[in-house]
Amino acid sequence: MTAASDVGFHAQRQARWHYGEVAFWLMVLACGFLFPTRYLIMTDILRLALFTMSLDLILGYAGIVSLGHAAFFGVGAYAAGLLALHGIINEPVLALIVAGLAAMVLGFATSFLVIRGVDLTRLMVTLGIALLLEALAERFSNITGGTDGLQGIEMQPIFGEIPFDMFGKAGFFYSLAVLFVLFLFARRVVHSPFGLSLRAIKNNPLRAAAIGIPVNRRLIAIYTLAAFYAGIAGALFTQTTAIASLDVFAFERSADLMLVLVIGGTGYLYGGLIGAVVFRMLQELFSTITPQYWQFWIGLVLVVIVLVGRQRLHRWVLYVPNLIIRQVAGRKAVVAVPESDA
Amino acid sequence: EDTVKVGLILPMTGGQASTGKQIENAIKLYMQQKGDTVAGKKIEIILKDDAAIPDKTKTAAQELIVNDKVNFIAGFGVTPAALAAAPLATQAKIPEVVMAAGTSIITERSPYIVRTSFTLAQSSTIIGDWAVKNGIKKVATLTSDYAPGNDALNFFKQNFTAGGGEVVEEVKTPLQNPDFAPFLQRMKDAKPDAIFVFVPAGQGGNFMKQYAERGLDKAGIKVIGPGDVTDDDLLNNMGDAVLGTVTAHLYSAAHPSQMNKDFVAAYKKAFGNRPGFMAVSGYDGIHLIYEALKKTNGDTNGDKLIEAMKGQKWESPRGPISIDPETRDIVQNIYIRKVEKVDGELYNVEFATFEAVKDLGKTKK
Amino acid sequence: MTAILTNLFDGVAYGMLLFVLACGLAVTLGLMNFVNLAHGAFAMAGGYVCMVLVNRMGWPFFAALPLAFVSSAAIGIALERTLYRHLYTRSHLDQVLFTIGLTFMSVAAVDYIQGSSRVFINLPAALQGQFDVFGVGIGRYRLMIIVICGLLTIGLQMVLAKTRFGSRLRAAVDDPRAASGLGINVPQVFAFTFAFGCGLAGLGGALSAEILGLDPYFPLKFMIYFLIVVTVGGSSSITGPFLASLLLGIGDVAGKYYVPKMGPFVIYTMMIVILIWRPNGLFGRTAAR
Amino acid sequence: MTIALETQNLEKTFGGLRVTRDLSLKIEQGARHALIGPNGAGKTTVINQLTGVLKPNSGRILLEGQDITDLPVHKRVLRGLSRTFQINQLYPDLTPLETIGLAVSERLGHGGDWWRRMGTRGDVNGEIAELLTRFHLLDVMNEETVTLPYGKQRLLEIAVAIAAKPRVLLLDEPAAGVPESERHDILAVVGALPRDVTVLLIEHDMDLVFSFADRISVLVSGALLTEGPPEQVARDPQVKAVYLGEEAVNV
Amino acid sequence: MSDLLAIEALRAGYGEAVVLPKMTLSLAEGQVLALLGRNGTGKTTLINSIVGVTRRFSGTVALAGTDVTALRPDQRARAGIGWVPQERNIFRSLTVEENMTAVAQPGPWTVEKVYEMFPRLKERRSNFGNQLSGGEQQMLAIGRALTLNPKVLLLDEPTEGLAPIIVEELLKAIGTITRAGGICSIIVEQNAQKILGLADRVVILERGTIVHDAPSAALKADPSVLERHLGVAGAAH
Ligand SMILES: Nc1ncnc2c1ncn2[C@@H]1O[C@H](COP(=O)(O)OP(=O)(O)OP(=O)(O)O)[C@@H](O)[C@H]1O
Ligand SMILES: Nc1ncnc2c1ncn2[C@@H]1O[C@H](COP(=O)(O)OP(=O)(O)OP(=O)(O)O)[C@@H](O)[C@H]1O
Ligand SMILES: [Mg+2]
Ligand SMILES: [Mg+2]
Repeated sequence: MTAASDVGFHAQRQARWHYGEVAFWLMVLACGFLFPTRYLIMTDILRLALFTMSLDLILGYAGIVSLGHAAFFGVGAYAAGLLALHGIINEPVLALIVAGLAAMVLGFATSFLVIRGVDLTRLMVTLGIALLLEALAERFSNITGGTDGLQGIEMQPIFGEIPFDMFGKAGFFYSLAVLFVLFLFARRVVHSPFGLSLRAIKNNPLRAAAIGIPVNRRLIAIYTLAAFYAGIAGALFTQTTAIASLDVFAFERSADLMLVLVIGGTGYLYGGLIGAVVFRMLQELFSTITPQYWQFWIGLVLVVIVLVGRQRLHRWVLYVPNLIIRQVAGRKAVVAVPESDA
Repeated sequence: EDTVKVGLILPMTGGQASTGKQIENAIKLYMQQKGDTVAGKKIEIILKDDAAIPDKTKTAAQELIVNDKVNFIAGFGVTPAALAAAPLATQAKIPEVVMAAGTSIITERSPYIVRTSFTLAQSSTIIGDWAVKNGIKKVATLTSDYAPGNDALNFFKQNFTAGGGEVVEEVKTPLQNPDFAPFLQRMKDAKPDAIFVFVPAGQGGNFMKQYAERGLDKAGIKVIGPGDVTDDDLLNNMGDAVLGTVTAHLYSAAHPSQMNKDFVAAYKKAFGNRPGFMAVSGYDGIHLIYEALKKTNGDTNGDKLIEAMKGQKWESPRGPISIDPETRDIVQNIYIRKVEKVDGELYNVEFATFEAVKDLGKTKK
Repeated sequence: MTAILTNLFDGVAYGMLLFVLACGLAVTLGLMNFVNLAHGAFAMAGGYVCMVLVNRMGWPFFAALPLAFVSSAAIGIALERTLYRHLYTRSHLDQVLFTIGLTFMSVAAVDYIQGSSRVFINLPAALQGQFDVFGVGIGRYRLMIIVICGLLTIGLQMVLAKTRFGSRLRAAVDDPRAASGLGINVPQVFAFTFAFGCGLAGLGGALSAEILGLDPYFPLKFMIYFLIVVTVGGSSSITGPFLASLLLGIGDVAGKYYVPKMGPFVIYTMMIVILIWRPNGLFGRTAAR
Repeated sequence: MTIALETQNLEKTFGGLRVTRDLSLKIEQGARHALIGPNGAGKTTVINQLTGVLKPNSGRILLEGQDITDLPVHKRVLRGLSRTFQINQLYPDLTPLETIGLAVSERLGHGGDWWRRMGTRGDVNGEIAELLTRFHLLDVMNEETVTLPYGKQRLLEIAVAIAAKPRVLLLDEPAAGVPESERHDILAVVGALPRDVTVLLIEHDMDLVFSFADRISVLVSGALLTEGPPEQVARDPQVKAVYLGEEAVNV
Repeated sequence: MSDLLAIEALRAGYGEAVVLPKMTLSLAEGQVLALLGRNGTGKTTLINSIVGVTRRFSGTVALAGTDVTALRPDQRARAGIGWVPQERNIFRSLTVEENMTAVAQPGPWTVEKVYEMFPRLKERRSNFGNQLSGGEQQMLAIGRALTLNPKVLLLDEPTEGLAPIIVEELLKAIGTITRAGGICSIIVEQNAQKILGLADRVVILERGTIVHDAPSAALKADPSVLERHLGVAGAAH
């Protein structure tokens, strides 16, 4: 039946790779070779992008707002730090996964608290959990090192082969690889029926349940997955900086995360990546110009972004690339930024 | 290469911003006074904000070393920040001049670390000794629950109880603590001779205000502690309740030397307020960098610079100080001061001096 | 016994302080459904205005308090007319982004103008110290806070429950288009409410300076507390946040007094437990908005 | 005849208000059953209890003989109980294709599938296509639901309910907001369902009710007033007094 | 000028879209106008344009001889326009009573009188807007418009979702109110048959333009017009 194949074609529309996406990733990879002196900040951006992607999974797709995502980041960070510090798992990739799983367990356990309630409640419950964890980490300073953080973490080479270097080259490519793999996985998930059902729940939980979607179970699943991602981001943080200190749990980290995601746009996975680049670059730019008052300018940019409207900004930003691609490939608008905010 | 670059990493934003500002100001002042060339080299300061978050410190330090090719890294508002940069100093073989952070272990983390600030052990042990000798038998302690607070508490207790004093109540307050009322009430109920207090810079004002509000001063309960609680930066704003507070510290804006008078006057003129102990640490920090360069004759080899710094001795606004050649930590006088009114303003007036105090945290180990 | 009473008094005073700081937010967030995270910035503005008037220009404290209200309200209305009003219909995330931006700007601006050191407001002697009632220490300043907050709560509750203004406001929030088509001057109602919320924040900032201290990071440091009060209280009335503040204040003070080790855990744990028990807050209205 | 859906002594109160009073309804399999009654009689509330959106205070609900009183909403759907809402409940940001695709996937048990992409299952695609065609939604299948005209949204609302292949379908004022000329189309679609599908209809448009239903229950203040075939209900003086009014109804 | 409501060459729509290209319509005191038309022909847009919540490109609206074109919607409402929106738009966080008192204006219609008309509402007076049944919401929307004590009553599909007996009473009441003096009404309706009895005049829209404007008696006599424009037989099924 032609209608059926038509339906199949259109149903897969969003799941297909666009040229723009391929170009995007090639560009990211190219950065690794173009700016060999900036590995650190680029690694920082990648970590932040991964972390933001985790928030996007719950906020952009399932509509769960969180101001305490740093909880999972922190657990991942400390888990990776402790594993390395005590030599429990020396191989970074394995340690990364274990740290992610640790965060995932916490995610699963706390998901039951989070799925109830309205947005504001969720914000505050998640925030409360992160703050409690921070307080706990401070209290159990014999394990966590208290305010001094974990001291003396030394990372072993990746796969026993590639050592972390001072310039952060290995760290960058390692982070990029992790980000890309997890991105592929997330991309697959969000385009599955499961991913679509999350969007349905975000749009209208009442109707979602009325077509047979087990709403709570889906929310728990995605929240747990997001916790895993955040844990991995945290573990990457520790592995690439050899630092784990209390501020991994800090409110500011969760709040920045929210800003990054909102700047980049929610619900299409690239928001985190774009937001991370924009946010960090702005921070870097302003704090170089004025180390004391850079917050003012960041604030101004945020205000302007909102007043001008993110959609319009995206359109402006994408105008040139689209124009070029259209000229070259003769296709219609290629890169588009869907907006779907909670 | 005729410039020497100093990467200055300070908390310029966030809760520790006033530390960063004081140090930056002091450095500016020093360079105005002494010129920006030394041993034929021009000194260039590159300031980075780390908001007292260690991973930012580390990234900033790494960028400074790798991209800006700095010859010194300096600043560091809090201990974790100083520690985060330590391995980089070792790897890059450049001096790390710590101008604020006060935990003992810091200088042990890298052979390239020198400190011009203080350690908490220095003033806490001294005030402990002083207290027992001056008729204070029962003390209640109120310290912020984080590493420096615990350091202060432990060093104080060690000397105080060794001298025969008794700690009757011990309260640790959360780091972010808006209201001291319940803790102070506990202090009051314990009826000690004095309260030993350590709270992070900035919260001293809150503490003293509420101390007075609750009438602990009238109940005859004194405040003693390391000087953070009566930091010159805020002291004048705290009201008369602080009068009589006795603290042990490295610096008072009322230190009666000519050099200090000039320093305070110049600082006030340039920035409109009094310098605190953070300012003087910064001032001495940059001085140390200048002196080291003088001694190496402009050679920027890290090992040579560190060698040159070891054993340096000079007169600072706070009094005579030196760098311990073994530990690279600061050796300085610790003064016992009492808050008094001088010309209508509140000052920590020094009345006893413990000379050339080393970091007791290390020497005892 | 006196210890319990003293703690109760301190707890009530602390709770009232939280309330006076947060009730402006309860108005903008709870009633207008606008996520104004810059609330603390308005509080800070009020605090600094009061500080400058009292410390630098020698105004009496009680004369400066109303001015703290007025100046924050004036800043509020200026921003509302120029910026905020474009954002009522935008998503909450946009509102968060915008108001965080404003907060950052205010922090840096105040740091630039006033420096980053903490400041306090000089109090008249009449407000300093404690007096004794049957052995219970009553702080004068805290007592004043309790009185002011009590009056404020009663006044607010009257306005919102007993006058038409309250229902017109909620109507305008529920459905601005229909409200305007049915004769409610929506922009005016919003502007007035917003300015009032900001004024309350300013007053709160001025009152809290004595206990919390004022520095440029005030808006960020205490943002969490404002939000806790409003969420726990439930965002559809003034009584909710009021009782939540009391509960949290008393709980916090008692927790810190009796089990100081648990200090930081008390308030967060209370919040989580309450929100799990009643996801819409203690006095939230049934269905989700 | 077997009973498809049954309530036993159902009770529901809001605060002090009894909205459902000791309600025992039996709906036979394959019936075209209408539930009518004055505004606020509690019809929507009954539907909400049947589907699990609201929990009854007491009483039982049986679906094809099995007790479903305590089942969550989605499980009832999977057992074959599906509904439409009085006010459209759709996904504003999703397209009709996605909306229906999701409903079909869930029913076929692929809803939790997180690896295989949408649109790669032939059986699902076929069914989506069939439904889109039947409800005249094929031409707008890629447009976001918010942008659709109301009539199309209403059709989508019903299509989603039917995508669940219900054995019992509950329709809450399906014709609300639909113009005169299209009302009968909607019921025609419903009427074309297989005979063994049971339909319970709530509607205030009496023309529609009487042309569709073969049995009518009248609910007043939460309790059953009367029940019977259309002609009998239409003549009932009590029903006229509380609900129908004086205007004659053509049966 | 005796027309209570006068619309002159009104061009209106949403955003860039023009829904009503050029609408001219006037209504005298005591008149009940039935507005018919298929889905999406612009009935609601016309009502909303009188209220002032659409985009006006050009043209004027006058109320009792005064030009209200430049007024904001809330000013128009206070000048005497009572609106029952198609979607009811009940204020969900207000109680039934507050829904009315929030917008009420002095005049003969008080909350008590509305309760007399819809006793059901009185029973639910302290329920919140989102705790009402569909029909109760409709009643409240009507009651709310009445407490505005309008000169022009605009009812967008007011009978939707109401029980037949209530519809009967409601329509009767609207007739009485309108003819009692000082006001005129426009009723949008899907079911022409329902209101032919009540309306004095019938206007049928098609693509935003009036295609038929005549006394209702004429339509009753000639059902073919309805058949032509609305696609349904005027006669009952
Ligand atoms: N959440 C609630 N709280 C209190 N009362 C409620 C709530 N929901 C509904 N009610 C009341 O319950 C009664 C029944 O409502 P329901 O929606 O079931 O009526 P209905 O029969 O569907 O009426 P309609 O034909 O007007 O849609 C109404 O009087 C309504 O006011
Ligand atoms: N908010 C809006 N923005 C853009 N176009 C709109 C909007 N509302 C309605 N329209 C369009 O305006 C046209 C007229 O719509 P309107 O709602 O006035 O029709 P109607 O006659 O009231 O229909 P119905 O019988 O469905 O109520 C339609 O084509 C509709 O799509
Ligand atoms: Mg109903
Ligand atoms: Mg309409």
